[in-house]
Amino acid sequence: MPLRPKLEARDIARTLAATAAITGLIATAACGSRAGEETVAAESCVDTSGDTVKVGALNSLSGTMSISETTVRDAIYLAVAEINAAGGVQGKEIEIVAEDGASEPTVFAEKAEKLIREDCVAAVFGGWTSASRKAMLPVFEDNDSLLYYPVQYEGLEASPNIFYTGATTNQQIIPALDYLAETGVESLYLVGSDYVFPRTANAIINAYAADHGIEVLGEDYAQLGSVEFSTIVNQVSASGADAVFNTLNGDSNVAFFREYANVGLTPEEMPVMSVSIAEEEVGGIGIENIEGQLAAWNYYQTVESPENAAFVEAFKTEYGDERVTSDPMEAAYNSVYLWAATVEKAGSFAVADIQANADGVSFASPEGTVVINGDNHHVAKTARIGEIRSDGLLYTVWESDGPIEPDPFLEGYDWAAELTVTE
Amino acid sequence: MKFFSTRAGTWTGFAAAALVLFGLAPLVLSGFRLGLLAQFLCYAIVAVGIGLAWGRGGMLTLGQGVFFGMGAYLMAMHLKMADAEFRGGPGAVPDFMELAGIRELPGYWVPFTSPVFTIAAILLLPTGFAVLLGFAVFKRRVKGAYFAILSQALAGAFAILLIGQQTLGGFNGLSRFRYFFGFNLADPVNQQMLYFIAAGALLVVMAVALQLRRSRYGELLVAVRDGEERVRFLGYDAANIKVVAYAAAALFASIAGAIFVPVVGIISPASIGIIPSIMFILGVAIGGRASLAGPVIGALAVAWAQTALSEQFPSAWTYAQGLLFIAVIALLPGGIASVGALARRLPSKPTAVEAAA
Amino acid sequence: MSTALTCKDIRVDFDGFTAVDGVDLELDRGEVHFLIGPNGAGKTTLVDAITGLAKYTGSVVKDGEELRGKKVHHIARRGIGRTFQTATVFESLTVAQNLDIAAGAGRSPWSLLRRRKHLPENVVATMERIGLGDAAETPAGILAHGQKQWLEIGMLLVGDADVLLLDEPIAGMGHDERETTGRLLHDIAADRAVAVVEHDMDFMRAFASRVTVLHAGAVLASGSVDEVSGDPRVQEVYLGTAHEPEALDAATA
Amino acid sequence: MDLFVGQLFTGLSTGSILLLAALGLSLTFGQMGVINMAHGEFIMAGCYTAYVTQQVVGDAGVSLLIALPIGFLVGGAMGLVLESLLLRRLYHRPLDTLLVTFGVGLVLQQVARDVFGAPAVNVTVPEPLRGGVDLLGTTVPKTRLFIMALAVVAVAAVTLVLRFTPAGRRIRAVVGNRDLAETAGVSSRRVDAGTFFIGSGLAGVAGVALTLIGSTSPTTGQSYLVDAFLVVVAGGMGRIKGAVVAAVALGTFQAVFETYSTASLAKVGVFVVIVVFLQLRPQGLFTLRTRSLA
Repeated sequence: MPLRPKLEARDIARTLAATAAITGLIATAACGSRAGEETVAAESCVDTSGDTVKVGALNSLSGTMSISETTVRDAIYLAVAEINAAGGVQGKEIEIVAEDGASEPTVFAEKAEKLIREDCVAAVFGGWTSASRKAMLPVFEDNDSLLYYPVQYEGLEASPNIFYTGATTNQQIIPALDYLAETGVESLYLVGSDYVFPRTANAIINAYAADHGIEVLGEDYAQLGSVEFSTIVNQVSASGADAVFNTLNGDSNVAFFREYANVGLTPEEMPVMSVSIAEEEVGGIGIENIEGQLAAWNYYQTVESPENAAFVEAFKTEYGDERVTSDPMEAAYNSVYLWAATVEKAGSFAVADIQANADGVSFASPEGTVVINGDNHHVAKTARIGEIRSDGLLYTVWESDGPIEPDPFLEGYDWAAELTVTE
Repeated sequence: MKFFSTRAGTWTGFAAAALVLFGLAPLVLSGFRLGLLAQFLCYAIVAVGIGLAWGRGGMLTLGQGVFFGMGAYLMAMHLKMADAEFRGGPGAVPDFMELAGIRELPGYWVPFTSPVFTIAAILLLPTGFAVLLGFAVFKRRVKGAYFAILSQALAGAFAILLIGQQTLGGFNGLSRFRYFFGFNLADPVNQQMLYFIAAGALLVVMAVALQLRRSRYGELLVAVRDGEERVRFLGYDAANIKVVAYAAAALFASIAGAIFVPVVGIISPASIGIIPSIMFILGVAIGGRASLAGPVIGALAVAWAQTALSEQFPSAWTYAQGLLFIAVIALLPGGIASVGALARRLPSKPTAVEAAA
Repeated sequence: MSTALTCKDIRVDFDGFTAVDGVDLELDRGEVHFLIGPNGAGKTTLVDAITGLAKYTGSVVKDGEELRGKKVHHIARRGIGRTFQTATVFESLTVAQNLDIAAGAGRSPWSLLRRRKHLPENVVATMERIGLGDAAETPAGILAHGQKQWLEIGMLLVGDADVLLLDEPIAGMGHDERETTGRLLHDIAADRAVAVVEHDMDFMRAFASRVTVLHAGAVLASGSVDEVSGDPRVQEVYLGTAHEPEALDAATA
Repeated sequence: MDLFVGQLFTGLSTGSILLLAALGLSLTFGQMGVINMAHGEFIMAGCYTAYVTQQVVGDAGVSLLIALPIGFLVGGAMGLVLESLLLRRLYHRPLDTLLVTFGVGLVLQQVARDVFGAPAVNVTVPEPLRGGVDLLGTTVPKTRLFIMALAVVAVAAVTLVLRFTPAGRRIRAVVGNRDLAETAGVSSRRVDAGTFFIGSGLAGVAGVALTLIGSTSPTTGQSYLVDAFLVVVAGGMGRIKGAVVAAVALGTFQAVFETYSTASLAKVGVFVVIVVFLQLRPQGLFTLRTRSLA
């Protein structure tokens, strides 16, 4: 049936042209500020006139990271409930707006923006992977809001809009290396998942090793989520290193430690120092595969202090006796208290006031006293080396002399000069 | 339904879409919601391409994340270079490289200082890659399930490859973009401009897809879908026909990725691997793979439902996703677009009785 | 009449099983040439070989050009068209679209990317010729079985094929349809070579210009209908073997 | 040198794991054309079967032996349900089975998450399988020897069943020519169900065995799925022989490549090798030559 095809083709060409024209017109008419011009950050919509104040909890409740991040969510809720029970912040009750980061950086960015611009929260608590934090960082800077990030990470970052309440490298990696050096380790094998934290950590380890006369015999990366470790373990075993430094993440640890134990490697002849295995992960790996191995954190459930006893008891009462507490949970718990203490000190919920008053704010936390560093927004923390024992818990075998000042860019370490660049 | 396939109907459809996208949406949506819609529109652009390749051409491309990612990373590299140049002058290294201890700009980054080169790369590189891969695969008559699984493995391999590239931000990907071709991205006015670009791109891509569908080529593509060998026996090289649709889908995905980057502010391997690639398919399946508007509507609906539902019921959303896949594909293979048609010919008869040989 | 296609010593091997074992065949323009034989005789495989689907040794020459080793679509472009046992038309496209596609293998990319202006004349004419003149806008999927077979033949005609290899073109047709098809075959064979793979003996007797009988991959007999049906070896193959019920049924139908 | 022998062994061992995961797929995908993306979740179900059995029985060794047949039944039963409720109506739409079963996989993962919790659970390795054996100067974990042996047994069992049992003959008949088999009185519907039962049951067995070396969590199955599909694609439709060769070849390739490069690049390398390989043999290593149009 002959239609009018020539017209059809032209029609579509016309549609194209029209669309392009409309787009071009509107786009140019709507052009805002150009590079170099200052933009005014969107006006904050935080409303503190009522008797409640809203904060955001942004953790992955679905996807691969939900395993870890739901525990952080629990800790945030516990802290908020405790503070509310004690009268709130500035006399106002804290109200949580919860969001799911879905283990995807883009979702974190999207939800962060929603929390700030739609829900008008005073601060947001959450994030886990560095990718999620990097995705949220511009959102918090552009909208001039606050994020409290509770997980140890690879350092080399300091944003005025983020408070980092987990360890940076000089509060975890370097103490772990110091400990290994002290115990006479002269050669290391590095095993990690293939992403930013292990690569940065291993860069630091290599620099440290070069300076301290430790030989690095090998450096292997497994794809994230990989469960095939026979090659890597063969190479570790063949290297005859004094110790292994493990920056693997998630399920890979299970496969790695099973293989490690099965080829007959023991903590006595070749200990593994891990920086991503906490109380939560030990169960899945199987205690028989990991007993006697080492971990480096700032907090263990077994830390002996009245604050920790209270924290563990409150947590178990709330969430069940079989649950354990771990470092990131404790850091998240601390982050809520640190925010509340800063607000009290500043007498205001405004971002600028919190930034101005943050320096020196402290909290008697389960791990010991933590203090905010006003320059880099990190927190002074005590470093601890733990040994995994038969009950599945970690026990401190070494700890630093009091809290270590955070140094995210490792400016205080000469051997790290080649590594770091400050902005 | 019939109306929209007439000339007037096409005009009406496009005009209505333009009115909603350019008029209504900016009026009723807040800046944040508009940004979100811009992000969804990017998914819809990918969906148009999948509709063409899968719905019309029968090629189940489970690896569109690869082309989406290419476009996104190419754009992201330019934005990072522009930032670096603005802060540190020519030859400066992007901020994330400085932090990772990379002092020398890797050679392959240098050309991305040029906006013209970047745009050309976004349009040509993924398309060219799709053509090469398409020839390699289709000429050898790898098709159906084999093609689907290969394209899926490609998405997996691509994500793994990117995670290992420290000079592309590794697992964290690239983020913190300040300027978009000289415009400050923090400015709400410019964010709205990005939305208009996304909306315009969607309409253009749909118009191109419409022309492809209505042309003789479009009929030929359907013929290849329904009887690839038959088409060969009529004297056509079926591989060439498939490559065109595959390359067009790749191009659309690349454009979507390039717009996605300034809109969302981050691109990382997490957005382009196996799972995100399959999720692109979900919207297309729900909307109706073989229609033009179906994939767009489906992609928007799925993205919206994910955002809305996952807030309240994160685990319920996973169930809903799974059940949607099952229900739509098994019970309503034509998607939402087929509901009307289905109702009309409900008392359907078997077409022809197959006679015994 | 001129010879359109010459096959010499065609041999097809499937993993050690020889499906076609040294067949010689000539197809002449102006003839409706029937290929018959029991199941597994290698009829369809021979057609597969000629059209480039199955690998073979030997030679197939059309108008002086060797076709062995060429790709399927190149062979088709040289004027060799085929149909399949089960009619394969593009079910979701209309009759007109089916024919238009079949007519357009040589179209430039540019004309492919534009919309069809009007149906080419040969498409319209062919539609009439195969009795589907009223069905231009009907989706091919809802045609009756016989109509699909005609459409398939029509698709070869508009594609300017001058060697037509038809695999069981009357399967599933009623009596009247068979008659129509038979006349159509003779009509189109006027200036083309037509080869028909068929089981139906009545149909063969009524319309064959020449018959070649295949058995176990080799040519058993070749000639006119009378010559072939008088051949004792052919009778043995058809009557002396029990595993060929359809042929018997068909012969007595 | 030790490392080299170790890597050769690793190749075999990785290959046997791939094979265990892919064997069931080779049946369902290869022989029936169904692309079962939930196969990974069936493997996961096998893992949790091992876990639950161990919780109930206590003794790790006994529970492993019991869990293997139970895993087969659990996987098989899930496959049977999937086949009869959903796939039966989709056999002529292979690409749609892929998407439907992907949805099923999503649901099963979330069910596992809701029932067992998101963190990985521990399945204890039985005492006799702990540690390693010294073999040609390298230490070989006993768990891996066990898995290799199990892979051999599984392949042998499948081959024997297909070759010598009436049910197996029926399966091969339907695969060879569905219509002809039907006219010969074989109920292809029941054969399909049976094939799916066996294929999915093998996934369950694989899951039980894989708890010895890997983690048991809701996402466990996904880590094996794509590799398993590649094995089937490279091996050729419906060829057990092809799956065996492809699994060992891919395993060895990956292990060797990984020694001289990184694990991530090895994955990419595997993909490149398969695309190049399909250029040479588009239908995989071993093919059933047919003259059908498909």
